[in-house]
Amino acid sequence: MQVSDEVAIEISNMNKWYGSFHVLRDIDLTVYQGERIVICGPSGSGKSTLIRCINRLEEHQSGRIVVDGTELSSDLKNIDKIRSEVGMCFQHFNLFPHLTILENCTLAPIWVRKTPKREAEEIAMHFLEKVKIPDQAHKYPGQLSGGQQQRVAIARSLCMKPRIMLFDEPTSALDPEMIKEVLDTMIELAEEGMTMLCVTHEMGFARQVANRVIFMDQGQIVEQNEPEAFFNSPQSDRTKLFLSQILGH
Amino acid sequence: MQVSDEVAIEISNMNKWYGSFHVLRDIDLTVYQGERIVICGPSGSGKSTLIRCINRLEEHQSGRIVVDGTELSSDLKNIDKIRSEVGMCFQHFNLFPHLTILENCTLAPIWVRKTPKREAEEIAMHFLEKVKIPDQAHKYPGQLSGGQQQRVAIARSLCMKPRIMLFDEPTSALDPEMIKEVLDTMIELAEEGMTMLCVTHEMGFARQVANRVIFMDQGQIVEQNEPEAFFNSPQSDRTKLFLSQILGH
Amino acid sequence: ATLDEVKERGELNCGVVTGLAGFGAPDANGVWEGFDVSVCRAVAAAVLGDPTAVNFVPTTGQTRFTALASGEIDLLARNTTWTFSRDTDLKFDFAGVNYYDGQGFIVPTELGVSSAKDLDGATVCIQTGTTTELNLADFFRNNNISYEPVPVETNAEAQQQYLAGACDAYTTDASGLAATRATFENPADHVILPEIISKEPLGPLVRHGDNEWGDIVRWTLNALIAAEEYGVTSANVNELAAAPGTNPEVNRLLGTEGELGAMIGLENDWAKNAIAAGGNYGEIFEKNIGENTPIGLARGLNAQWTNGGLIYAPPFR
Amino acid sequence: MTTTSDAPKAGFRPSQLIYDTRYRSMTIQVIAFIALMLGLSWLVSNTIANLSALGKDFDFGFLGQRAGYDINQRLIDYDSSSSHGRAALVGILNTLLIAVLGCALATVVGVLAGVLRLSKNWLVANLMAVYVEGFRNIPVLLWILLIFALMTEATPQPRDFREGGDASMILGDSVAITNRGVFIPAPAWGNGSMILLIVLVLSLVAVWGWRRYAHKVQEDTGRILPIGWGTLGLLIVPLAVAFLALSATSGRVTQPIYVTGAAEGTSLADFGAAQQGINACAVPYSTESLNLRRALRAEGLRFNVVDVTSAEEAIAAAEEGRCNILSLPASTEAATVPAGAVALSDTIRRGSPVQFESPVLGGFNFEGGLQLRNSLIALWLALSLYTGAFIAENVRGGILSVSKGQTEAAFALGIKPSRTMRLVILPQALRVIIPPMISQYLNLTKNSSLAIAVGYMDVRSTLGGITINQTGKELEGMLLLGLFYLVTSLIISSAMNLYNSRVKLKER
Amino acid sequence: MSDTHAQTVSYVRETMLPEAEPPVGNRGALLWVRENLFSGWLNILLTLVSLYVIWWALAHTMPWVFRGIWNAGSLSECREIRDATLPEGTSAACWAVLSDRWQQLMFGFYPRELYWRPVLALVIFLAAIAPVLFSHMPRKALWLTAASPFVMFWLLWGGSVWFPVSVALGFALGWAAWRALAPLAGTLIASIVAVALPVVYWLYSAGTLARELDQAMPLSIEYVPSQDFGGFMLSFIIGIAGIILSLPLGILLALGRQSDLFIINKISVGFIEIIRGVPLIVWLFTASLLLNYFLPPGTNFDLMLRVIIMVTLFAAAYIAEVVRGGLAALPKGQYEAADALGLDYWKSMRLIILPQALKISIPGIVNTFIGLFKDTTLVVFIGLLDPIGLSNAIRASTEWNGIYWELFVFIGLLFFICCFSMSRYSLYLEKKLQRGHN
Ligand SMILES: Nc1ncnc2c1ncn2[C@@H]1O[C@H](COP(=O)(O)OP(=O)(O)OP(=O)(O)O)[C@@H](O)[C@H]1O
Ligand SMILES: Nc1ncnc2c1ncn2[C@@H]1O[C@H](COP(=O)(O)OP(=O)(O)OP(=O)(O)O)[C@@H](O)[C@H]1O
Ligand SMILES: [Mg+2]
Ligand SMILES: [Mg+2]
Repeated sequence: MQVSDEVAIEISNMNKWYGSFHVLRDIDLTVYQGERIVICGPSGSGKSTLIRCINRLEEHQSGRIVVDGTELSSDLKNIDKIRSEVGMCFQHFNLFPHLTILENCTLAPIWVRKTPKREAEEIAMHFLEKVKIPDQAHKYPGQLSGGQQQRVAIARSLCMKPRIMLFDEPTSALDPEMIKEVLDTMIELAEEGMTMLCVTHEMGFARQVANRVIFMDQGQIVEQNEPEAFFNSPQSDRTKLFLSQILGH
Repeated sequence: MQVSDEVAIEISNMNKWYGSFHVLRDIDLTVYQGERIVICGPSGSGKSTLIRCINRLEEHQSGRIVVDGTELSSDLKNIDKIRSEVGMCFQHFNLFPHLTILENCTLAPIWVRKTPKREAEEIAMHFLEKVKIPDQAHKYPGQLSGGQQQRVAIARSLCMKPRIMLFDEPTSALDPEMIKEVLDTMIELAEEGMTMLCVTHEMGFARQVANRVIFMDQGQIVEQNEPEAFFNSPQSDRTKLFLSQILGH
Repeated sequence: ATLDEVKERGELNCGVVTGLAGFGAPDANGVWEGFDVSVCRAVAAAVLGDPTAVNFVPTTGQTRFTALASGEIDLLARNTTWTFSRDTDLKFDFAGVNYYDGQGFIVPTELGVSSAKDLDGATVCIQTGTTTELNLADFFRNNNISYEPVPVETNAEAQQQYLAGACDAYTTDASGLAATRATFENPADHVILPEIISKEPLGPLVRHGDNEWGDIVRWTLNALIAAEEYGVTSANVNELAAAPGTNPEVNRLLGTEGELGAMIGLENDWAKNAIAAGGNYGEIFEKNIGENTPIGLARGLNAQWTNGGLIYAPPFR
Repeated sequence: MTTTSDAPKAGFRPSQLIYDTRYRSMTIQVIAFIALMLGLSWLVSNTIANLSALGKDFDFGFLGQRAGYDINQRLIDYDSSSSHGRAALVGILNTLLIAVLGCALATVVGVLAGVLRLSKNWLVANLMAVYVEGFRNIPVLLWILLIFALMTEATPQPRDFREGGDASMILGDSVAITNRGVFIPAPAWGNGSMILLIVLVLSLVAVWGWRRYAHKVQEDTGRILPIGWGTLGLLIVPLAVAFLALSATSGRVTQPIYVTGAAEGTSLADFGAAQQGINACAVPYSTESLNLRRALRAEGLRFNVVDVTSAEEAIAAAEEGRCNILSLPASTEAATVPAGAVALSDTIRRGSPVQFESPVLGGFNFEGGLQLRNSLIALWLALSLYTGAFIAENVRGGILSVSKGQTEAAFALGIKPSRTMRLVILPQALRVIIPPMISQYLNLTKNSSLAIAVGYMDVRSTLGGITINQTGKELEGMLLLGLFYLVTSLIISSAMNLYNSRVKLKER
Repeated sequence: MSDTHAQTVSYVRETMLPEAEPPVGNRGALLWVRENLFSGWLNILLTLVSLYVIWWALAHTMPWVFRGIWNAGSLSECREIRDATLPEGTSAACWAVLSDRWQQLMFGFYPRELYWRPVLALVIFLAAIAPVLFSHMPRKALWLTAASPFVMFWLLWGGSVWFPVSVALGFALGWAAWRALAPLAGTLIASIVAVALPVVYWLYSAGTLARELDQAMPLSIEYVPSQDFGGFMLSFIIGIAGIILSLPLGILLALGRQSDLFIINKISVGFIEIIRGVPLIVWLFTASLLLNYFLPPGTNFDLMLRVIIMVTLFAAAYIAEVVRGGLAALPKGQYEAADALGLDYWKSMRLIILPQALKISIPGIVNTFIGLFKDTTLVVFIGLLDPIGLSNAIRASTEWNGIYWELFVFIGLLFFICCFSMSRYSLYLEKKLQRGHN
C-alpha cells in the first residue's frame, strides 16, 4: 500500500451552487497517487456532490479541479479524458439491465477505448474473476443479488483501467450479508494500490484501508486525519457528535 | 393488564369456503374482554381469513360469530355496529393517500360516529401523540416512512374508540428499524388493556404481551396455549415443526 | 409544356369522379368506364396513340380543382360545370362541353308534387362542394320559398338518404338524376320534376395558360363530335382513314389530307386514334348513358345540331 | 447567484465552439435555428412562387364575400347572402356544439360502461367488454357511417306520420322521431319568464347556502344533513311554485288577434280562406308569436312570419301593409292599434311564462318545435359511443387502480359503502381517470371533423370545405382551420395540465 | 407477567379435520349462476335486461346474415333470388357483392396476377419486425429489418430494382461519412455531414445513378402505379409506412423534447403540439390541397406518397410522446452510469438509453399503430380508394348500386380482426413488461 508523491487529484478553492443553495464551499483537497480516502459526514453535507464533481457528473462553478494533470473545464476533450481515467461506482449500481454482465463490462472498453471485442472480453473476464463472479458472465443483472451486482459494477469500472476509483456509498443499498462481499472486493482493490475516494459510513472499512478520513458538513471539509487519529481523537465538535451517533447506532 | 369474564368475541363451529376450497374448518374460539391473542401459523393457513371474518370483510358460510353480543349475519345494521366497535390494522396500512394524516384519522369519527370536526381533531391529535407523530398531522401518507404510516393506521383505528383491535401482520411490510416503533406502540396499547387479536410472527411480541397464542394450520386451530408453554413445550408435531422453522430462521 | 410531359411520361393523368354510374366508375376488374372516362381515353389515344395509357386519378368535389391546379392531373374530365369564375378566377380553361345538363329535382310520386315551386318547406338532399348547392340556394331565394338543405358527401350517400325518405327531394344534374333513378328498385315511384333550375354545361377542363394542351383537348372533343356528324364510327374509321375519301372534311379530320395533326403537335392520325378508342360522340353516349343502358338518357339537348340539339363542332380546316 | 467563472486562459479559440460544453450547446442551437429558418424560408418562398405562378394572392378578403350556400344546422342567424366569415362562425359554433354534447354523453356512457364492466354480473360485464372492444377496434368513420345509416333506415319518415301511416308521435304527441331528426317541443319565453329566471338564480344561491350550512352544521355538531335531497328540493320546489303561480295569475288573460283588410266579426278560418297570403307580424320567440302561430296552424293555414323587434314596429308594419295579421301584448292600448285593423272574434290566451311549441306535421315535414337533425344525432351518438369506449377503459383502470385495501380499510372503519365510494374511492380514482379522459375529449373534438361524412356542417365543412371550394382559397382557409383546432386543443390540454398539477399526490 | 385468565384453556387438536364440501347452494354451477347472475335484485334486473338486449340484437341481425345470398351478379339479381326463394317481406343480406368484389376490397386495382407481391411484402414485414418484437431472435436479423423497407417498396411498386438500391445507398453514404468523420472532426461536424451528404445525394445524383445502373444492368419487375393501390392493402401500406418512417423521426423528437437545449426543445415541443392539436383529416387535406404549394414549383408527386409523408409526420408526433414516456421511465442512474463510463451523448443514447426506452415503448407504439391503421380510413375524403372509398366506388357501379350494409359489415369485421388481435398483443406485451422480465 504505497502512496507516491505524485498528485492524482487537486481540488483548490472549489465552490458549487445548486440554484442559490451553496452546496460545496471552498473545498481544498489534494489526493496523491495510491491514496485511499474515505469521506463521511451527515446526510446532505455534500459528499456525493463532491465525488460527482470530480468526474464532472456535476459542474463546479468556481475554483479548480485538476485530475491527473488535466484541469476539468468545460472542454469536452478534457472531460472525456478524465472520465476514462476515473471509474465510478454508484449506490444503486446502475448496471445496464438490457445487457449481460459481460456486455456491461465490455461496453465502455469497446466503444470508448476502441478495444477489439475479443480483447475486451478477456479483460472483462479477468476483472470478473477478480470480483469472484466469472460464472455469472452471461447472466443479466436482474438475475443477480445486490452484492453481486455491486461487484459487477466495480468490475465494469475496472475494465476501463482507471487510475482513480470513486465510490458513492457502494454498500448502503445492500442487505447486511452482502455488504461484506463488496467491502472485501474493495479492500482487495485498495491493497493493489488503486487511488480511491470512497463515500461510506462503514467505519470498519475506513479503519482497515483508508490513509485518510475526511469529514464533511454543510458543504465544507470540517476535519481530515488518519483513521486512527480521526476515530480516536476527533478534534471538532461536529465530528465528535457525528461519530457518537454513527458508532452508537 | 386485566382480563375480565366478559366475552368479547365468540366464534363457534364456523366454516368458510372459497368456492369449493375449505379455508376455515370448524373454528371454535372465545375471546374475553381484555385478552391479547396472537395467531400464528404457516402461510395460507387461514389466519387472515379468520381475522377478516370477525369484522365481516369476509362472509362465513356456517357457524356463528358473536362480537360483543351482536351476532354477525347479513343484517347490515349489525355489520355496521360491529365494524365501528372493531378496529383493524392491515399489513399494508391502507392509509387514504389523498387525505392528510389528520383527515385520515378524523374521517371515520366524523362520518360514522357523527363527531363534530373540532372534537374529532382533538381526539385524533390525542392518538397521534400516543403513537408519537403529532407533528406529522398535516402531511400526507406518501410523505411518511412505513413505520410512521403503520402507526398512523393504528391511531386511525383508535380514533373510533374500538373495544377490540385486529391486527393482520402489521409489521411484515416494514424494514427492521421500523418494526420496533410499531411494536412499541402495540405493546403500549396492550398494556392499557385493549382486547387484541394479532396475526404476527414476531415471537418477541407474543412472549411479551400475549395471553394466548393460537397456532393455525390448514384452516384449523391446531394448538393454543399461554405463550411460555406454547414456545417452550409445543404439543403438536405441526407446531413443533413450525416453531423450529420460525425460530431457527 | 403539358404535352411534352405527357409524352415523356407515356401516360395521361386524368382526373375522374370517384364513382358515378355511367359517367365514371371502375368495374370488377378495376377498369374505368363511363362517359367522362371516354374523353380521357380519347385524349390519350390522340396524344399517345394508346387509349389505355391513362392514369385515372379519382377526385372528390373538394379535391378536383387543386389536383388540376397543382399539376397532379393533366386533364379533369369529371362532371364539372363551366362557370365564369371557374374559368377566370380559379384559372382554368374549359375545352368545350361534352354534356349539356341542368339541375333538376327528383321526388317520390307519392308526394304528389308536380313543380319545384311546390317544394315550399321541403327537405332537399344536395352534394356539397358543387355548384348545385349555390343554384339551389338561389332558386329558393328567388321564388321566396323555404327549404331545408341536407348536405351529403357522395351520390351514393344521397341516394340512400333519399330512398329512406330522409329528404323529400334530391337535386343534382338531371343526367345524374336519371342515372340514379335507373338503379332504384322501383324507378316508376319517382318523378323528375320538369323544372331545370340551372344551366350546367359539363366539360373537360385544363389549366389556364397552356394553350397548346388546351387546344389538343378541345379539338379531340370536337373530333369526336364531328365524327358523329360525318358518320365516322369506330367501325369504319380504319377503313376511312386508310385512303382519302370523298368528303374533304373527313379526310382532313382523319389525316388523309392536310397536316392538321402537325398544327397541334400530334401525329396526323390523332383523330383517327381518338375515334377508334371508343367511337364517336354518339357511340360513346349510347354505350355509356344512352337509352339502351340502365341509365337510359335521351339525347335531348345533347343531340347533334343537325338533329335540333346543341352539340356542334367547329369546322375542321 | 455569484459565480466567479474561471476565465479561459488562452482567450477564445474557434475549436471551443465544438469542444467546449459552454459554446457547444450554443453552436448546436444556432445551427438548428439556422436550419429551421432556412427550411421555413424555403417553404415560404416556394409558396410565394407557386401562388404567383397560379396568379393567386394571399388575402383573407374572401371572408367578407357572400357565401351563397345555405346551412341547415345553425346556432346563429345565417342565410345564403351572409358572408363566408359568418359561415365559418356558424361552423365553429357547430363544432363546439357537437364537441360539448359529445363530451357530455361520452362521459356518461364511458363511466356507465366502465363501472358496469366491473360489475359482478357476468353477463353485463361481458356485454360491456363486447361494446368496448367493438368500438375501440373499428374506425370511428365506419361507426359514424353505420349509425347514420342505421338511423336513416330504422326510423320512420315524416310521411309515415300521416293518416294511415304506421308511425306516431310519442310523449303526448309532442315528440316525433323521424329519419330527418327528432322533433321536440321548443320552449318559448313568455311574460314572467324573467321572474322564473330570477327564481332559478335565487334557488341556486340557496342551494349554495344550504350546502355551506350543512357543512357547517356537520363540523360543529357532527349531524349530517341530507345535502342531496335538500339540493333537489331547493331546485325544484321554488321553480314549480313560481311557475304555477305565474301561470295562474297571468295565464288567464286573453288577447285579441288583429287583422287588416277584413270585416268585423270574421273568424280566423274565414279570414284565411279569403286572404291570398297571410303575413304574420311577430316578435321572434315571444308568447304572442307562439300563440299566433299556434292559432294559425290550428286552422291549417299557411303563412309567412315577418320578424319585427317590438309591438310598435309590428303596428307600423301592419300599417305599411307588410303584414296583415298580428297579435299584440295585452298591455298595448287599444288606441294604438293600427288603423283599419279589426279584432278577430278569435282571441287567444296569453300563455304561462314558459310554453312549449310542439312540432306539428306540415306539408313536407314537421314544423315548429326544435329539430335535432339526424346528422347531428348520428355524429353525436357515434362520437360519444366511440369515445365512451375509451373512457370506459380509463374509468375501469382508474377504479382498479384504487387498491382493494382502500375499500377494506374504509369498511373496517365502519364507513358505509356509498360513502366509501364518495369519500375514499372516487377522489383517488378521479386523479387517475381525469387526465386521460381530458385527452379523450381532445380526441373527440378533433374527430368531430369527420362531420363531413354525415353532412353535418361543422367548421371543416363550411370554412374548410365549401368555402375553400367556392373561393379557391385553400391556403388561407386551411390556415384558419388549423389555427382554430390548434387553439381549441391547446386550451383543453392546458386545462388538463392545470388539473394534473393541482391533484398530484404528495410523495416523499 | 402472564396474568392469564383462568378460563384460558390450552388446547391441542388431535386429528386434523378433512376438507369438507361447501353447503348446497354454495358450490358448482348453481353457485356460479347465483353469484354471477342473480345476486341481489339489481343484478337480477341487469341480467334480464342484458338477456333481452342480446336476444333483440341477435333476432334482428342473425336471420338477415344467415339467409344471405352468396351467388348473384348484381343487386337486382340478389333481390330476384330473395323474392323467389324466401317468403315475402323477409330481408336477406346480399353477400354476393363480396364474392364478386372481395379482391378489390383487399387489393384495390392491383393487377390480379401480381397479388403475390403485396402478400410477400406483408410476410417480409412480419419477418422483419420479429427481431424487434421478440428479443431472443438473433441480432443479425436486424439487418433484414433494416433492408426490408426497400425490399417491400420494390415488391409493391415494382419497377427497376436500382431505384430502391440507390436510395438505400444514401443511408449507407451517411453512415460511412459519420464513421469516417467522427474520429477526425468530432461528433458534431460528423453528424451534420452525415445528414447533409445523403440529402444532397438524393436530390442530385440518386436518380441519375439509378438510371445509369438500370441501363448498365436492367433488372426490374412490372411497375404498378400508386393509382392501382386500394382497399386494405392501401390501409396497411399507409399505416405500416407511417409507423416505420415515423419511428426515427419520433425518437429524434422525443430526444429533442427531453433536451435542455432551449431552441431544440422548443422546436420539438412546437412541432409535436401543432401536429397533435390539429385533426388528421385537416392534415390530409393539407397533403392533398397544399403540399404542392410548399414544394418547389414544378415538383409533383403521387398523392399516396404525399399522404404517407403527412401520416408519417402525424405519427411521429404521437410516437415521440410514447418514446418520451419510455425515456422518462428510465432511472436517472442509467444516464449517469453511461456518462461516468465516458460514453458521449449519442453513444449513450444508442447503446444504453434507447434500447431500454424503446422496449418499454413497444406497447405504446403498437397502440399508436392501431390508431393510425384505423385512421387510414380518412383518406377516403381526399379521393384515395381505401376500403370505404372502394365501397363507394362499388356502390356507384350499376350492378351494386344501392347496396350498403354488406360492404360495411365486411369492412368493419376485417378492421376489427386486425385491430383486436394487435391490441391483445400489446396488452400481452404490457403484462410481460410489468412482470419485469429480462
Ligand atoms: N440536483 C440538485 N438540485 C438541487 N439541490 C441538490 C441537488 N442534488 C443535491 N442537492 C442538495 O445538495 C445537498 C448535498 O447533496 P449530496 O447528495 O451531495 O449530499 P450527501 O452528503 O451525499 O448526502 P447523503 O448522505 O444523503 O447521500 C443536499 O442538501 C441536497 O438536497
Ligand atoms: N379471495 C380468495 N379467493 C380464493 N381463495 C382465497 C382468497 N383469499 C385467500 N384465499 C386462499 O385461502 C387460503 C388462506 O388464506 P389467508 O390469507 O387467510 O392465509 P394466511 O394464513 O393469512 O397466509 P399468509 O401468512 O400468507 O398471509 C390461502 O390458501 C389462500 O390462497
Ligand atoms: Mg450521497
Ligand atoms: Mg395473511
